[in-house]
Amino acid sequence: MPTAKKPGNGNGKAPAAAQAGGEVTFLEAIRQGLIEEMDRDPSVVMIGEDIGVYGGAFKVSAGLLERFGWERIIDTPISETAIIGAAVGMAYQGLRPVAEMQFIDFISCCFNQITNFVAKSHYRWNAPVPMVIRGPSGGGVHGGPFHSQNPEMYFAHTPGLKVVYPSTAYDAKGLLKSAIRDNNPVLFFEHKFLYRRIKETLPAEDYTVPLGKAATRREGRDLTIVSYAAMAHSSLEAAAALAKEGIEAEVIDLRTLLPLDREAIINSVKKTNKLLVVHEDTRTGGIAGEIAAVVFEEAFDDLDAPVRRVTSLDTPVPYSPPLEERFLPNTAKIVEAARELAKY
Amino acid sequence: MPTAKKPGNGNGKAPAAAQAGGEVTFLEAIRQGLIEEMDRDPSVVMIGEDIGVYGGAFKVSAGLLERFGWERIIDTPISETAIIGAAVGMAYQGLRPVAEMQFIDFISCCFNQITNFVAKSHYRWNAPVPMVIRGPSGGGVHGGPFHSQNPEMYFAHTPGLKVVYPSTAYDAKGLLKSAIRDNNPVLFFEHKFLYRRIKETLPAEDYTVPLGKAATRREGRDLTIVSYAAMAHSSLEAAAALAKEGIEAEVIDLRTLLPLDREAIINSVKKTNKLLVVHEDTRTGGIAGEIAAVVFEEAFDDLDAPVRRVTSLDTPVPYSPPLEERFLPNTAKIVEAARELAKY
Amino acid sequence: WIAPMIRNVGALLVRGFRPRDIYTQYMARYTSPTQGKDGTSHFGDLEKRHVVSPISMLGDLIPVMTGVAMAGRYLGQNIVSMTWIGDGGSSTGAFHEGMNLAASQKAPFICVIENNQWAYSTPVNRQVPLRDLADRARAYGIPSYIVDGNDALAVYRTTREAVDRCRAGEGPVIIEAKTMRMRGHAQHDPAEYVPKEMFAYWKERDPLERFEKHLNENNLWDAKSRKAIEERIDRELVADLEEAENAPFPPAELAEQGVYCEGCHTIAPKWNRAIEEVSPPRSSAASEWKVSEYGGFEAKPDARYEALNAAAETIEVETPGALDGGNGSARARKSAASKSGGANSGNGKPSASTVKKSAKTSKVAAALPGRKGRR
Amino acid sequence: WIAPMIRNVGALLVRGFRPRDIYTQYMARYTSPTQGKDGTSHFGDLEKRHVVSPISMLGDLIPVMTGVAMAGRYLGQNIVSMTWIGDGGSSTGAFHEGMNLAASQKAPFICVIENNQWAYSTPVNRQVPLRDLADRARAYGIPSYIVDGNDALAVYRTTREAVDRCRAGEGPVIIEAKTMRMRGHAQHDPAEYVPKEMFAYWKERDPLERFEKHLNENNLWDAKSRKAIEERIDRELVADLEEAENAPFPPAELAEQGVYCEGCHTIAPKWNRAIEEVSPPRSSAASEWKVSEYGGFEAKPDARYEALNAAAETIEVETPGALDGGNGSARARKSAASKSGGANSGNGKPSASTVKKSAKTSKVAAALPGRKGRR
Ligand SMILES: Cc1ncc(C[n+]2csc(CCOP(=O)(O)OP(=O)(O)O)c2C)c(N)n1
Ligand SMILES: Cc1ncc(C[n+]2csc(CCOP(=O)(O)OP(=O)(O)O)c2C)c(N)n1
Ligand SMILES: [Mg+2]
Ligand SMILES: [Mg+2]
Repeated sequence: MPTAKKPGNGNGKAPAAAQAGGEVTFLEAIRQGLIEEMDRDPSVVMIGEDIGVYGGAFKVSAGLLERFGWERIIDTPISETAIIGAAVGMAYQGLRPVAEMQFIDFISCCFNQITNFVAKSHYRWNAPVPMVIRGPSGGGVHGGPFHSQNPEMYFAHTPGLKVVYPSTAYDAKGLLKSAIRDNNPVLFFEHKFLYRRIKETLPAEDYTVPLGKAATRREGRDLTIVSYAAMAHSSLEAAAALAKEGIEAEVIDLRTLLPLDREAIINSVKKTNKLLVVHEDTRTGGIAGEIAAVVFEEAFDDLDAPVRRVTSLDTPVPYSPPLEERFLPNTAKIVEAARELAKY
Repeated sequence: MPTAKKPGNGNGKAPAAAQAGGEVTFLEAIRQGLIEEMDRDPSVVMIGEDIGVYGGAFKVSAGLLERFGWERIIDTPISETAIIGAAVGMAYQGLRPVAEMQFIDFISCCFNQITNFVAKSHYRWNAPVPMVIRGPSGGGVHGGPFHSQNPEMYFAHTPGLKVVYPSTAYDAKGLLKSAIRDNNPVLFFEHKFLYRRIKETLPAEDYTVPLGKAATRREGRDLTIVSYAAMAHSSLEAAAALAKEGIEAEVIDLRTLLPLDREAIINSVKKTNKLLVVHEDTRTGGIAGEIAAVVFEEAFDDLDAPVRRVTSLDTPVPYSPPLEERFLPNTAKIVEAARELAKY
Repeated sequence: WIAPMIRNVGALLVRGFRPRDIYTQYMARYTSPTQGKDGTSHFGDLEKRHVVSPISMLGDLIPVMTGVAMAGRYLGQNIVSMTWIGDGGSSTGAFHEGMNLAASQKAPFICVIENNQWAYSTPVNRQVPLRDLADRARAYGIPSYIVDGNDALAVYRTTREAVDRCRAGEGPVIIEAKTMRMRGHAQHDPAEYVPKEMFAYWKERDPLERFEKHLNENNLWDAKSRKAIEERIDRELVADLEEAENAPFPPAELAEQGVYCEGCHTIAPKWNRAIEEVSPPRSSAASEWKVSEYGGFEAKPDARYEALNAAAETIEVETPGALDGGNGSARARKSAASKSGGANSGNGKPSASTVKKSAKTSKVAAALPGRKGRR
Repeated sequence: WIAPMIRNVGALLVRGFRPRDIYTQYMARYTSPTQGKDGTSHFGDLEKRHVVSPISMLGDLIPVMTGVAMAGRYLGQNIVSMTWIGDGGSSTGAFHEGMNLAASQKAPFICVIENNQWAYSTPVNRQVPLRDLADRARAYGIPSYIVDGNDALAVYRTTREAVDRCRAGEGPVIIEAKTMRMRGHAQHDPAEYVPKEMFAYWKERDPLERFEKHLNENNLWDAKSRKAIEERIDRELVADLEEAENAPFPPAELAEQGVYCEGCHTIAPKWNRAIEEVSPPRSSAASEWKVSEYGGFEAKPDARYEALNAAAETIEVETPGALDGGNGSARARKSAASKSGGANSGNGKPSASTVKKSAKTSKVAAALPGRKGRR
């Protein structure tokens, strides 16, 4: 019975075992997080398509099969509903499954399991579902309408879930660990534009980043820019450009969308009195609206200007580069909106 | 081969053929709309579970099988994804299918087909999808977590769809006709609490109500209450109560959530300078947020008070009456919020 | 581990829930298993009774119980998981994905298709052009049984056999139990769409009457013990109903609680296996595919597969305890030489049972098992 | 009507799309069929070519093309619809729901399972324990074919036969075409997970070489005409590629346009049937169920069903034009007495084809058709 050697590291890039810490990409930080949690806790298992021998479409789980074996790295048929369903069953048994969507766009295929079975389980009948659903999200890589989506609001609008969307390698690893250790179902979105584009030096020791807490990435007094994921980077770039014009923007990275860190937003708005929300998700029904409502509720009297938003267009994600560029927010669009807001 | 007589009108309530107009319930108005459109246009067909011989779980299609035959009233297996998929195929053939979800909660099972296949079709490759997806929605009838949902925001956040949620029998019929005649996919939510609880006298002649236009249900100068579906009724009740206290609330019924009638909202806010949004959908990520963002964008300077919202709790819909009552907005909660807002 | 659907309230009682649990659930009381948060049979007990709550969306439990089974194997528990689905529910995508995953995982999982001829108002022949819904199993290369769902003992034995197969590591099984929904879909539904003759046909096959007949004929009870049982049940029902009716509704504030688990649960899997075994070096980690044949068109089917496919013959086997004798308490589907299927049923060893006196012949056989699994 | 998936670019060419359409799509140009809004093979043409665009989510086209077929029947068009799915894609819920609906509707719909042994990095034997994915059909009571997917003529004939069945109103058909994905999942994938021997095995069965051999041996072309064809193709490819490379990208504003159809389309079905026929009194409206049997456990299978289930025997039939002769261009699955399946293939009438000279024996048969549909 002939067999084919496993490439393990497919394209020859990912090592078979993780080195904790060190200078790593966003992707490698996630991989480290998975390895460390699986090392720490045998109740952590992974389930998804092509995650074992192949190491995942983006090689996030490269080398994990060698390290953790068939029983813990579970390759499935192309069945997102079954992936989530089986993960629920494993979670009911006390395991902590991490389910991968090959691209987050396919999460639509298990929307029912997630929003009805998973999200409502604890509330309805007191059965916790400790699981993580993760996958590559977001645009900017010319992936077209079905490989670029940002489905976070579908889940941020679903009580019972937690929704995480990190922007740094440090956070990605620390939040993933918190997500795995959390007793609730956590959706963990990984912006694929960041996978190999950013690098950071991580601590060698175990650390976590708490769910539900935003991070202030830059202090400022003139206005607040709230963002997350890839747009946190564009917002920081915009803030740097604005600083040259004498506008000091405070940049807040939400990191977790549900539960939302209202306090961080409100505190900053109380300081700067102006708020710009930036998200890559489409405009209507995006998180900027929710934040606008929260600001009305808690900081209306502190506002010197209306809350503004820079978002993607209300369309599917177009494929062709000039179209996708028009579709997505970017640094220039943020600068322009912030400039106007500062002037208001 | 023995056969069973079709009850036709199941519980003996629905007549086999429609009388246009007359005094009818909300449910009967929808049924009339279906019959009239199917009479008018042979490209209109219905597809769903138990809609033929049984006439639908709520008897919305009672008698339609007798009138339109097997080929136009298509009973399917329990397969929501197949229902929507087949409807897309029929729409590609130039038909105008009306797909029924037995309860709207099951729309989660075809979320992928709707948000990815249906919604993006025209934008992606210029292929229109003239279809209607309709079903009984909403709570207040002690249906529990899976027979009470309001999933409208999942779809109002999906570019390419239209989302309609009527509150009167007149609108239900007129909007349904517009939806069927529209060249785009329309989600048509029918609040089941209203099905048999409200009655109106409808015109005998053919009429439509345009998509995308809100209705001012009551004029007022002190504040605006924006709502839709069952909550439009609670809002009107609240306005009547408030009037007794000398507070004149203007009540706007959105009718269509996507595209949103920004103009109607903004014009009213410019007049009353205060806005309360009421929805039965859960709070975080509900349409109140979107409206808050719109008001920031277009009427910030007109506001004398923060935009407020009265919504359901951020939980699944609980089953037990006292829990559901706490969960849902109601007239008293609206009155209280409006009173505070008026004082602001 | 079981996950009863709404029609399988009996299974809840077997697992130790009391009538009061069912009453209070339906009546939305604070003392119900879900404290009024959910209704109907939507409750369970992960800790002790190993009962998973269903949700309304049909089919969803199938991948979930597959996951329970996979985790059980992983934890070394040697459990079998089981759920039910209606004839109508077998058309859902979740059914397909769940069964397919179970098959590819060889999970110790049993899916009972309760074919009661109707899905709400839709007869089986309008749902799919199959006579036997057990044929759904053929899409997954797994064995299936067809059993007379109105023959309590046959159902028991068939299920017992399926459980044994699962425990032996042979992978998932579908059991089609043929029965009839004798009333409407629910209370509101007079079921006028069902031909009267069909009710009459099935009335003659009333499972209660048949089981009573069996008990009578085999002197397993007498008028006195019967009366004692019925009285005990009546007493319990009356008492529990009264208790439920007097039970309080939940306080409104409860609506706001419990969306998240915030430290209210300590989550710990029940290991029945050395933890070191689950990862390499003690667990297999050969990170390569075994591809034993290349899927070629003209490739010779291996002998085993040939044998299994050869012919759809029926063999008669001794299964003690079936109700109606040779008239067919469990119709054979396919039996050729399945190591455990045909053979096991063929050896006629009576499995442990409280009903020992009848030893009649019935047709019981397992269908076409899948090819050797990957493990 | 067809809906090619990403591997079926050839079908686009057959339907009249040009290489330039494919190039410009991949290169995201304004002149592409979707003006750069979508990429890859995600395009189509409802009006003239009757090609439906796929989306990335596997399986979704199956219910969609079922709907196309149902509408075609309703409109009196006498069309057949067809789409493809991979071995991996047959595990999706959408596949199941779509096939099941097609079966229950007896829709004139063909689903080709292109079994290329791999779904990305996952071999078939890890997706489902089936040797033949055609067995998926058994869950729906519909016929299936297995065909050597590397034998162009066999594929043609089998599909032709399936189309004829559909046209004759016999309901949907699954065709499993066995083949091999000879490279990685896409350009980025070196496919190191595929055993080398497996590539070698399939290299020997190269469909192009086999078809060329056939053309050579039957003198259907010669060196000169071959060269002419190849040169014409090369010229077209070069010209189209150049055209595509020089084509402009779309203007940015286009991104904002086209979410809704706002009067840009006039929607009118193509009726090929009197409109009065579709509603009563001229169409059937018997609002009652026909329940011909009651689903009882011991009910006698009807004769037709018996015959169909009887035995899985293989019959040899004359099918002109198959490539490899008796070595098996289409392996029989099940052939007993299907009115149109076995019989049709059995009558050996060569169907219209440009390849007339070879008349070899191959095994072609249709599998177990479903029971009589409801119409
Ligand atoms: C996904 C989904 N779609 C629709 C329904 C609505 N529904 C509830 S029960 C039912 C019929 C179920 O029939 P079957 O599966 O045969 O079970 P039975 O009621 O006969 O036991 C339907 C359509 C549902 N619960 N879930
Ligand atoms: C619903 C869904 N899940 C996951 C994917 C990601 N994906 C794209 S192609 C592919 C493998 C497909 O295998 P198969 O169906 O056998 O087709 P092949 O590529 O072999 O032609 C996967 C998993 C997808 N496109 N759709
Ligand atoms: Mg049933
Ligand atoms: Mg494949």
